[in-house]
Amino acid sequence: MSLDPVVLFFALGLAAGVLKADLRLPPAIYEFVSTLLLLSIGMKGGIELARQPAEGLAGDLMLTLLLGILLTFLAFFILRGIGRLDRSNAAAVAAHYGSVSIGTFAVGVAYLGSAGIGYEPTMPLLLVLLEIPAIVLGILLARGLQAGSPWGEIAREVLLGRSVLLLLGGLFIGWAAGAEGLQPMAPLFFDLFKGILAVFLLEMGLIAADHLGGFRRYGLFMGAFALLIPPTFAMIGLGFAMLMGLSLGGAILFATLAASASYIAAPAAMRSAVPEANPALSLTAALAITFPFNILLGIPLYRQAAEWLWVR
Amino acid sequence: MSLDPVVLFFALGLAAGVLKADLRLPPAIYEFVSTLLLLSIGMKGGIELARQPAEGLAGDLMLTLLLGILLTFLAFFILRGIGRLDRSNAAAVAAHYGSVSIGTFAVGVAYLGSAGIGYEPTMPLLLVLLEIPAIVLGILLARGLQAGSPWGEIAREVLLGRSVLLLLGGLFIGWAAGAEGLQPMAPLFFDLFKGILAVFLLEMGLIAADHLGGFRRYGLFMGAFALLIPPTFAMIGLGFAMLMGLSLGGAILFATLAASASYIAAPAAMRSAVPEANPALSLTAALAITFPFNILLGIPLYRQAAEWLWVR
Amino acid sequence: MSLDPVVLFFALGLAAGVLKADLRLPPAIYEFVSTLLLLSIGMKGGIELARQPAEGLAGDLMLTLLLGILLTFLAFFILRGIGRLDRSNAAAVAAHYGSVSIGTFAVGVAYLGSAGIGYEPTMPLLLVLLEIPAIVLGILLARGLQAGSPWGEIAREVLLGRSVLLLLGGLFIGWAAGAEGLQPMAPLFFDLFKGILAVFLLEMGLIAADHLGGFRRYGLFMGAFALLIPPTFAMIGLGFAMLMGLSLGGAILFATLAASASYIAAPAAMRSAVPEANPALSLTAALAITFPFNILLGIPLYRQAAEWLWVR
Amino acid sequence: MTGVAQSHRKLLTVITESNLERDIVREIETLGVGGYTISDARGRGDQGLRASHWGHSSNIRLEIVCDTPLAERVLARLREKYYEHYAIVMWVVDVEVLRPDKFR
Amino acid sequence: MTGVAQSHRKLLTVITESNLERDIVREIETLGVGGYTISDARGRGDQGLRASHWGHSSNIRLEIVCDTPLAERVLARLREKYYEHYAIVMWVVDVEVLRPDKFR
Amino acid sequence: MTGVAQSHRKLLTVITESNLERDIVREIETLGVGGYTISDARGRGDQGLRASHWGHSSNIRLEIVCDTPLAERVLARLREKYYEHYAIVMWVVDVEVLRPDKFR
Ligand SMILES: Nc1ncnc2c1ncn2[C@@H]1O[C@H](COP(=O)(O)O)[C@@H](O)[C@H]1O
Ligand SMILES: Nc1ncnc2c1ncn2[C@@H]1O[C@H](COP(=O)(O)O)[C@@H](O)[C@H]1O
Ligand SMILES: Nc1ncnc2c1ncn2[C@@H]1O[C@H](COP(=O)(O)O)[C@@H](O)[C@H]1O
Ligand code: NA
Ligand code: NA
Ligand code: NA
Repeated sequence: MSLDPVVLFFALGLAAGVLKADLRLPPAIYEFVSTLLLLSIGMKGGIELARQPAEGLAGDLMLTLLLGILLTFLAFFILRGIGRLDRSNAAAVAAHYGSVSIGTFAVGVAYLGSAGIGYEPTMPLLLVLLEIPAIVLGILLARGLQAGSPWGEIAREVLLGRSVLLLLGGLFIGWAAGAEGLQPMAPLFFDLFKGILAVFLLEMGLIAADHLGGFRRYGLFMGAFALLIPPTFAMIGLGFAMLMGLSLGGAILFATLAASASYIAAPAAMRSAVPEANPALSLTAALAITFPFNILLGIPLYRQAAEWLWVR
Repeated sequence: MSLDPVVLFFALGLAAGVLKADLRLPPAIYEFVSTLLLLSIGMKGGIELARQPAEGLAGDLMLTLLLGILLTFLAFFILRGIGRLDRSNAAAVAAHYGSVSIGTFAVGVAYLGSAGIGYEPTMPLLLVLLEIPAIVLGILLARGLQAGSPWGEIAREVLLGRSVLLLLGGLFIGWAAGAEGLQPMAPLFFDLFKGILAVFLLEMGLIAADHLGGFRRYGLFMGAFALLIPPTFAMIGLGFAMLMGLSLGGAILFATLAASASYIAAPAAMRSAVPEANPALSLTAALAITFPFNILLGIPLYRQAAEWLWVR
Repeated sequence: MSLDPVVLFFALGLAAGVLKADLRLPPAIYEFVSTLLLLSIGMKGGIELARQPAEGLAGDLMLTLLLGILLTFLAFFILRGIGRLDRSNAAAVAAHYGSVSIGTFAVGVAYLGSAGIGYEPTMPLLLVLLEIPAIVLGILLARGLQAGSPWGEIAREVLLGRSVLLLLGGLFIGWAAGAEGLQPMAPLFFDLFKGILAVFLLEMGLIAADHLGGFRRYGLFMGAFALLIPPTFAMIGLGFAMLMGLSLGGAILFATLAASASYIAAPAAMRSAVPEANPALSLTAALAITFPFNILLGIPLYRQAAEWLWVR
Repeated sequence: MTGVAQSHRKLLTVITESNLERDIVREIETLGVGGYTISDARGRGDQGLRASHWGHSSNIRLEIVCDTPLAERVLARLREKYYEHYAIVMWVVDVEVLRPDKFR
Repeated sequence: MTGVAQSHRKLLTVITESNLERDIVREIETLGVGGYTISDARGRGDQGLRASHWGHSSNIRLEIVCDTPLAERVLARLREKYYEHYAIVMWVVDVEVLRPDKFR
Repeated sequence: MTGVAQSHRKLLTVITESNLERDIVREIETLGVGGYTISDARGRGDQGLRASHWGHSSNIRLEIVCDTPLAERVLARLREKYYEHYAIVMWVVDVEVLRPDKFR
């Protein structure tokens, strides 16, 4: 259960942030770096997809959607029942945890790469699909099926969001051009992947540190929630992975997705559709606890669990 | 006549732009990426130049200048005669089409690279030379030889423009340091070239999409002009390439240059020297039609034509 | 005594700056590029450190501190005694010259790399240590041990400054992960090093050109100071390198550090702690004269001197 | 206030969350605003520090020069729609303009 | 307007195309403007949306604090030179300043 | 000035060196300022051109809306602490605000 060295960059960013040191990269660099990561992940998937067409994809997609709905409901009822959060806040937080974090997924991809474990090329597709139902459900849980909800606008924001489009675009390009066609672009998109991920994680460490302070305010329950939900959801994810017949690597990534909490798509959607929810609450949990937990401890843990189940 | 996969990134950007999705990279990244491309192109030329000194360069330079003048006049008279544009607008659009697009040239370079076709190391020099006369002539056609023209300022802007300087600077560095001296810098400037070009084209797709709307406004004539001028000018370019005795690859690139329309140097110069011309008119034509046409269809087409003429 | 081709980029930037041409990269890119350089330098040191633990480090650190103090005093007395600068300005300039320039160090690293000369892995550590005493001493020389000095704030700024933290962070990551662990990140942090340095130097050339004008204002003495101090300090640095028993490469880098003048950490600290000093005075000297001198002539010169002393 | 320029208008300045930009622009255009200027900003207010370099918590600074009735409509609409749940602050200044036709 | 500061001046704000920056700065310096502040902006006006992230169509926001006669000269000059063909908007506000000597 | 909004306040604008941001924010918060807005700027003044794209010589533009006594305290404090050695300029405008409670 060893750490991947790339998380040392997260640790450096976190330490710098806690010391209030100014290592922050300009937002332009953050966007550049995350664009490259998203395209890379998509393209990798697309190349594999062209090589070995996905079988039984329809079933996997259905199960992924189902998982998204299940996790969001689960989170909502825990937050309402045990955490006593008001309806809007419970719905907003649930949307974050039912959805996924692409940064966490990228660390998972790097981790499998180092460990030499393969995974299904459809994972980026499942990622996109797991991102969406939680957000829609979060809004429904907060507002009900009112007439006033700007569903059109919300659908636009989610489906045409930067990350969805870059992932799907990369997937398509990888599929259309194939490994050979993308060979000349490999130095930027594949060889640099892990270095770029390191820069991204340095920045994430700084951002996570910004939100650490929020914890004193939101108390014990939210801390426990942000810490215990990931392994719980990961186990549910492993269960679904079994149903879907995923490979070991696919199962680890799928569990990682289930365990992760969105900090880009969900916050944006909740801010505009559920404005009465406190955005700092969800972000603190997702960024300052769940994200570090997943990349530092979670992923190796989910791997052990998957190996125990798969290699029996 | 197959497409280079790098244009898929342009297509992705275009699609995202049409869907009004926000894939836009920050301007800082656009500048970084275009700086790297310009330096790369220049350096590549310089390295080759050091290896095999150019012969008969003076004649090539003269012919290139002549071509620039010819194309600008041709465009101007078509725009005035057939398109019935007023003098200022005709002159401004003519300056764009007589000049060149570096992004188009970069795609041409990548295309030849994939196809394994070599070309003259002096091409970046010819590019620079073809950029200039059209702009000067455009201003003259609009304003005549008036006393009030800020020629000094305009000369500064064109000759010391970012792209001219980076190309010539790269050319000089490549020539002075040679392939061996630049070896340690190859990973950034040469290995990443095509990946960087992909990012650049993604952005260009988004920018092109922004200008698509302009077309309903400017009507059929401008659409036809932007679509028919490139192959026409490419054929004239091939003729000149023959006169200059260029190789097959050199001829394809030279035709590509002739076919391309400026969307950086010319717009800036026209805005300050011919302010009464509508900048959206030229930009829409150059960016939303001519650029996509050239990189998607034009370059493979010009290659076929050149092969037919050269390999007879 | 040959130049490294990477300095051609500095020359290009300088030329463009003098011609008032706009090659400037956005600040975001400057920060990205310098972040990568700092992490690279630190990581390289850390990897070596893990391989061959430093011996007699304590002694080296003490001597480095001592050198920092000595150089600052020397500069101060020359500026007061010969240059007749007032106390505050003499102290501020002395702080710049007693401290170090990371850009200069990076060029030294690239130079040794091309020349195939190794150096001690502890150099980034010595760099950090040489950056600090000059700044503290500069403030003391300007203000004495007054009660009002914001020492806490100054210590924060220096010790938690971007460059110190990135260097030490990189050092730690390199040490903790080792060459093998960092292998997948090598394409970004090591292979691109020299290309990234080229982009950095292009920018530095533009910045240096901005400050060239300052010289007419500050006169002959400052010009001579900025030109003569580097080789003088380099020789003192070589003396210390001998006492420390550094290798040839280590000695060249150490001399380069001694010869270099800070243009990031020192200016920021002096601006807030010695506001009555003219910031343009120090910056002009450090950026427009000392930096170019060191990378164009100094480093090859220090190498010759070191070879003469070491390979006797 | 004696005029260097000919006509009087109101300059309404709005500081709010950047993620509202698209929404607010649509809103004011619906109300009839034909011209506005936006720049990026950071700051602190009742909703705490909004200075992250990150989209989540940065601000925009929106300026609208218009006549008094339109300024009042915009103020009322933004107050009604955003005051309760979003970080937003607005102020109004008297300005003189050269070409009144450019500002409704 | 009772003064927290001692002297009255005009604050002239100009929103225009970024590509005019060099030119306009030269122009106002010729007129005697010794101090000004510029920031980047985007917006919409009669010339349409100027919000591209691209140099071609972004705006600058120029501020000049000066006395009334200079403000009038600057207004007149900019109007004459740029109003016809460029995207440009200007407005003027009364301000109080601390050290009148810093503002002509 | 007849009000589109209900209450009158002062808008204090400060242009100064970006490297002072941290320090100045601490200073005004100590004086009781609860809200402020900052954006990046460049410019020219008595200390010369401050337009480098580089941290050393760029400006910030700080805006504070508050009541007159607080504005006076901030003006006095900044003048005392920064006027002698730093590039800094300040001006004050009368503004109307909607919710006076948001601005002390
Ligand atoms: N008194 C003030 N003066 C200037 N700007 C303010 C003031 N109060 C708030 N702001 C700005 O308005 C934003 C939202 O304010 P609030 O809704 O109070 O959090 C803050 O982030 C500041 O940028
Ligand atoms: N009424 C207005 N209020 C604020 N800014 C405006 C207004 N009208 C125009 N602008 C700004 O001035 C620029 C040029 O305006 P125009 O010349 O009308 O296109 C626009 O892009 C806006 O940024
Ligand atoms: N008259 C003025 N109008 C607008 N901004 C000014 C003026 N004078 C100075 N500034 C700004 O304030 C900064 C500092 O001014 P100074 O201390 O005079 O160098 C300059 O860099 C400008 O951005
Ligand atoms: Na999840
Ligand atoms: Na052309
Ligand atoms: Na030194």
